[in-house]
Amino acid sequence: MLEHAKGNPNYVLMVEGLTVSFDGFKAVNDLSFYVEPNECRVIIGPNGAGKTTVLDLICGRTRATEGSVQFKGQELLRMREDQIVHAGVGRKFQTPSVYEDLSVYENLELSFPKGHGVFGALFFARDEEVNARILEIAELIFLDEQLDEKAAYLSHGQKQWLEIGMLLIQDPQLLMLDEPVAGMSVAERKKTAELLNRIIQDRSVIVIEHDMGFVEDIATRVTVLHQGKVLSEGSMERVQNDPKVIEVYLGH
Amino acid sequence: MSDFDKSRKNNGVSRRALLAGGVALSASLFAPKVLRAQDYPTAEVNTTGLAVTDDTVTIGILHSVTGTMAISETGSVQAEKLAIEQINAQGGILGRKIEYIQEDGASDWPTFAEKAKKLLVNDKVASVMGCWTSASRKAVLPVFEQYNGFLYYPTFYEGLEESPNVIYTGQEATQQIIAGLDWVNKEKGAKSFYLLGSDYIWPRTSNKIARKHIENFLTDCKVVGEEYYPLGHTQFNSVINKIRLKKPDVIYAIVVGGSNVAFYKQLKAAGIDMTKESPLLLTISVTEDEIRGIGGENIEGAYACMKYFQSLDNDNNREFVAAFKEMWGDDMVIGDVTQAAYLGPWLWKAAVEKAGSFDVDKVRAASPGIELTSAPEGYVKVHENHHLWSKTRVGRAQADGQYEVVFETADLVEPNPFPEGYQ
Amino acid sequence: MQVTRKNSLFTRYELIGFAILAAIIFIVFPMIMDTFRLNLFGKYLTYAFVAVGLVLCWGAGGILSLGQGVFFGLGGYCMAMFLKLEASTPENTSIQSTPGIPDFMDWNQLTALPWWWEPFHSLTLSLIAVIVVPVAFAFIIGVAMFRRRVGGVYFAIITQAIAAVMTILIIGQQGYTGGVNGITDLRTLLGWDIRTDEAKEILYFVNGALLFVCLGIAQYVRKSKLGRLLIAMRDQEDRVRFSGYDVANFKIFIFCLGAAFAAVGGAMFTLQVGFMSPSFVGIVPSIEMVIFAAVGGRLSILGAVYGTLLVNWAKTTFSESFPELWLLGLGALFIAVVMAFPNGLAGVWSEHVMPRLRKLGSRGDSGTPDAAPSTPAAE
Amino acid sequence: MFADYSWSELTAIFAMQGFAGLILFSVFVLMALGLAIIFGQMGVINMAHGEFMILGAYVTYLVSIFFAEALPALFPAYFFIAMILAFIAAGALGMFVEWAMIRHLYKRPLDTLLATWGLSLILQQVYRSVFGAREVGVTIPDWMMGSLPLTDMIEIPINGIFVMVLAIGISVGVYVMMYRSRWGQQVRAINQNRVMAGAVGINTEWTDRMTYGIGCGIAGVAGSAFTMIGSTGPTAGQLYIVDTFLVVVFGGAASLLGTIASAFTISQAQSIMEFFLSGSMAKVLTLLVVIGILMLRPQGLFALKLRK
Repeated sequence: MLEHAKGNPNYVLMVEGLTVSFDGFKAVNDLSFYVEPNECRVIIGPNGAGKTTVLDLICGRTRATEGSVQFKGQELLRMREDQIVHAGVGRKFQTPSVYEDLSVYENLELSFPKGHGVFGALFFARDEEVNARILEIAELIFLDEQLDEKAAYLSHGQKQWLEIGMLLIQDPQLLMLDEPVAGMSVAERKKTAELLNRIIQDRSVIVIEHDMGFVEDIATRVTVLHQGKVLSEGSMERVQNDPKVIEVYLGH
Repeated sequence: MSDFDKSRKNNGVSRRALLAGGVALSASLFAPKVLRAQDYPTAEVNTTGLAVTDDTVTIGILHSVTGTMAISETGSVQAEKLAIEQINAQGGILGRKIEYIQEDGASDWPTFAEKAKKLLVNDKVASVMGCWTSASRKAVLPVFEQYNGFLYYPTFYEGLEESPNVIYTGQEATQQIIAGLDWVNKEKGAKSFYLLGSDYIWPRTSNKIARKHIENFLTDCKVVGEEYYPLGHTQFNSVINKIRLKKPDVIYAIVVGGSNVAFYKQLKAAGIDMTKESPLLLTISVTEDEIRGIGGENIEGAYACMKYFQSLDNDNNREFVAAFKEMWGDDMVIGDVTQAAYLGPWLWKAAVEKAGSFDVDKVRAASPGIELTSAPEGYVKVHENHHLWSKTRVGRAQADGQYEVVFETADLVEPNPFPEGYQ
Repeated sequence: MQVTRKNSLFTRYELIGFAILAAIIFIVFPMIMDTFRLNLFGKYLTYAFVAVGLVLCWGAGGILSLGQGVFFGLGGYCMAMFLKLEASTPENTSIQSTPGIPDFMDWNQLTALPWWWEPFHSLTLSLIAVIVVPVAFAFIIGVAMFRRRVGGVYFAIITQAIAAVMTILIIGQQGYTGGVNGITDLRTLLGWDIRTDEAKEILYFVNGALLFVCLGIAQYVRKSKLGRLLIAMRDQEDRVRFSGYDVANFKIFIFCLGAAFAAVGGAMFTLQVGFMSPSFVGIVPSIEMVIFAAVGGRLSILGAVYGTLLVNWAKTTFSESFPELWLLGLGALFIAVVMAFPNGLAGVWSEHVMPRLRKLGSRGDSGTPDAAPSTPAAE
Repeated sequence: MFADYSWSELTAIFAMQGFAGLILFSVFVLMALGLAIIFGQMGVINMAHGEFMILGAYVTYLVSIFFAEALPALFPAYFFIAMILAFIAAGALGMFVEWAMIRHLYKRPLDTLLATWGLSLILQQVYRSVFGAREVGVTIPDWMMGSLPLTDMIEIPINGIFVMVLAIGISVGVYVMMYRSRWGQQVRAINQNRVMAGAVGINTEWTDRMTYGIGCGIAGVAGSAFTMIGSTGPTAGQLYIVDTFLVVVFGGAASLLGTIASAFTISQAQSIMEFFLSGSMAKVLTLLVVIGILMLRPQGLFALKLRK
């Protein structure tokens, strides 16, 4: 049913037979999908379809019951969260998770991929390289004017950007974003779409989103989840015209 | 310890001599000759800068008023204050009224050390009445030795100590233990013993002495079990089962504090009726004070072995009990330690007057041989090892919370803090 | 826009704060106090080590340990074992059945020194043990708990239970530990009599100096990236984890550091007070140490020192005159600090006193670059 | 280890030890139930739990004195009235404390720990000022202090049976309340989502106060029952606190069944070990095993696996 051959080494991410059950309830059930380099994959589906759980499984936040998640040939299911990050997978949460007591600059600094061990962190120095990279990212996420502000004082949309920036500074090969434009104004959404399109240039992205206009702006391919399973997959156009999808999701 | 005679030889006081002295002196109880301060100029009686003026002398009282030990130590504080008041009413010591500074050890050993140091260094007290637990005494001991203070310590304790700076007015372990074991063996025919205690040094050392005595000095007697529970333990059903299984003649119990209450209540509830004396319960840790928490009905029939019971029938004691109740209230009960604490100020007074000086070195030198005929427990005498010669008594607990004295040693028992053959 | 952001160890205000505290400890106290009081304050300052460690673990890292007394005690016991062996020469202990071993062992029928006491004949090994033993213990607890993501309330309760077990164990094994009495009657350190007044004064200054070393380390840690990570972890643990950090390692580290501070405090306690006993290991002292940190301000390392001094001074003073009021007062203090002043003295200072001082200051001298960063308390 | 005993003695040992374990189990259940409700359902750590128990004990003491003086004829039955009054007194104090203190701290569980510790110090001093530093002796009606001899080896203490029946009764009562009543539904709803619960019309404030009050009230009943087996003094409450917390945490905080299972496991382990080891070592080993298991399984014995 899937047009992709298994084991194709060109895939960045191969999810196969992924299953997780919570006390018997299978939130994700025998799920398989594949992500190509430089692809922006959008996952949509009604509430409770298991979208966020899929991301949790990939990044190690929830442990899978069965299945396999291969990222560039590495099996992620056997790795710790921080190892998965170091392998090149970044994850943004549904509600913006930034360190509110720290400044924007410090938020980005903590995400800089150096000094991640205890003693590395203890003797970490802010050198020119770090500084330059932070400024670069800050500009990318439209926050170069707010560097010294405490993250707590940012607007909701700005926090979302900041969190994306905190991922970008690590330069991940696979970026997973859970509802990146939730709570944003129209103008902010436009800017975010622009940002994402720029990001996709050199990496793959998985996005969970409800806003169809936004999905259309960014998606390379769309996967529709329903009750923990793939309902449909393909281009936006194809998915939109799939009667099954219309029935469970778009029709509502 | 160079200036301190460590010899512990029996100085052989015969019973008859003691009785004679006791009768003669008790007639003059509370009415000795009054000494006048001007006969003892301050410069002469106080050459080491103690808190002595022309008409006062200051001593320290150091007990726990707060914390877990406050329960036990309150009686000691009351007894010491009573003794001080009585001494002052008689004209004080060397014509000087006793004033006291009371400090709270707060049931915390370093606090005891801190306060002891304050009393000696800042307040320059001439002597200290204080401490209750061994741990607090061990904590203050180096302080007293370093600053040459003089402590009167009231509690029955494990022995293994004789400091030149302490007078131990309670019994050390052998005094308290051996007579009681001999008595149950001879009078009650007890052959097997189950030793039980709270888990710290006094019960462990006491049981060690008890075990040695049972195994080496009593014929055909044996220890069938020995067991310790953490301080504050409240569940004794397991050990009660073990006791039931081993069927000892005697349960030898040295449980302390809140555990006491739990132990006796559970013992009674488990159907071990102590009034039937099968097994018989012998304790060295339950005074009249403790019975108030346990409830007389729960411990009725148990035997306790110590040197003093409130019910002792003699003139000294009747006066003491009356005075204590007058000062602190009719509902007061007086236990062994309370009485021993009461002796402290009197022993010190006697030693100071014998020495004619408040200087600690002179008081120390004068202390051995000091006799007190006015003691509620009867005649006592200070041994060279700084402990007291005293009688040991066995009492049987009554439902009203008092002990009925059923036995007392014929002679004073010699204190022996380092008992050979028992270590 | 600033291009580089200096990450200096001290802001100007922090430097002034450190200087004031140093002046109080090294100049004011020795000037106004006699040896007895000074020794007493030296004892209080040993608790400040624990409080500073708690600020790092609890205030910065969100890890509330109710078992810091265990580490304080272990450090103290290691020191006490050395001193006790030194005091137990065959000559001093000739009265015992086995001369040359500590007195409490003799009372418990031990006839030879247990093998694990042997290293404590050496001062070097003992000093190493003072740090290593508690830290190793903290490490084991930390690995077991943080690797399994035990945190918050559960961690607090389990550490509390560990404190309880430790107390029962020390008291129960009295032949090896001195039991409830502890290890007492310590006299000399390499022949130097620690009971004399000069020795007490010297120890006070050594203690103060060590406290400042610990404060310095604490300040460095807080200002390092690790310090910011701790705050980040406290607020958004998942975000830190998914930024590629092994969160458990950082918690283990800070917990071990807190344990090391406590252990140094314990060792200095033994030296200054002259004995060590299980009454510092249990639950009650461990919780009291938390309140020292809370009163000072759980986020401020300097506040922790002031809090410790204040509470202990109050305890000594009030318990002398109003023993009954004292417990009520201490209880009320716990509640007040939690409900009304969650940031303690340091919070009161930075929220109420500092702004006013700044207002006064800014009339004359407006806009110094350092004025913007907050005091340590506010971070 | 078994060689010293005959077969019939061994049977008796296991019967008696099993029963001792059951008594200990009931004691643990009584101690822990109140805490399990407060901690498990509200996330509040009540360090003053022991002091609420002692309040119940003091109430029992006062009632016993009143009956002994005023109504000696009814003395054998006073205990039941004492338990009801203990529940009311501890419950009322609990509700007051919730109103004055706890409700401001729901978002800071660690702070409730410190604040309630402060409360426990205050209560201890109040007890000391009112009742004196010494333990008070609570006179228990004679019929409750006896025992029923089964065989010549085995005797069953009546107060043990009483504690057991009480533990079962209260457990059933709590179960019915939490899982079969509308009120229990509300409590659990609040536990899961406070804001939503408020939005659908549950009076969260009042429910919290009642929950806290009932938890404390059960502690009071436990304290009242413990006058039969333990001491009643200002600081006696602290003896229970570590055991109580461990039972609750070991069981898995949110689960009532877990609390009971954990009380059973810990009490049986301790009681068996006490028989073969010395009391102190048995205690240390029990605590260590519990801590060890908690390190391996921090969520406790019974915990729901939830989607985060």
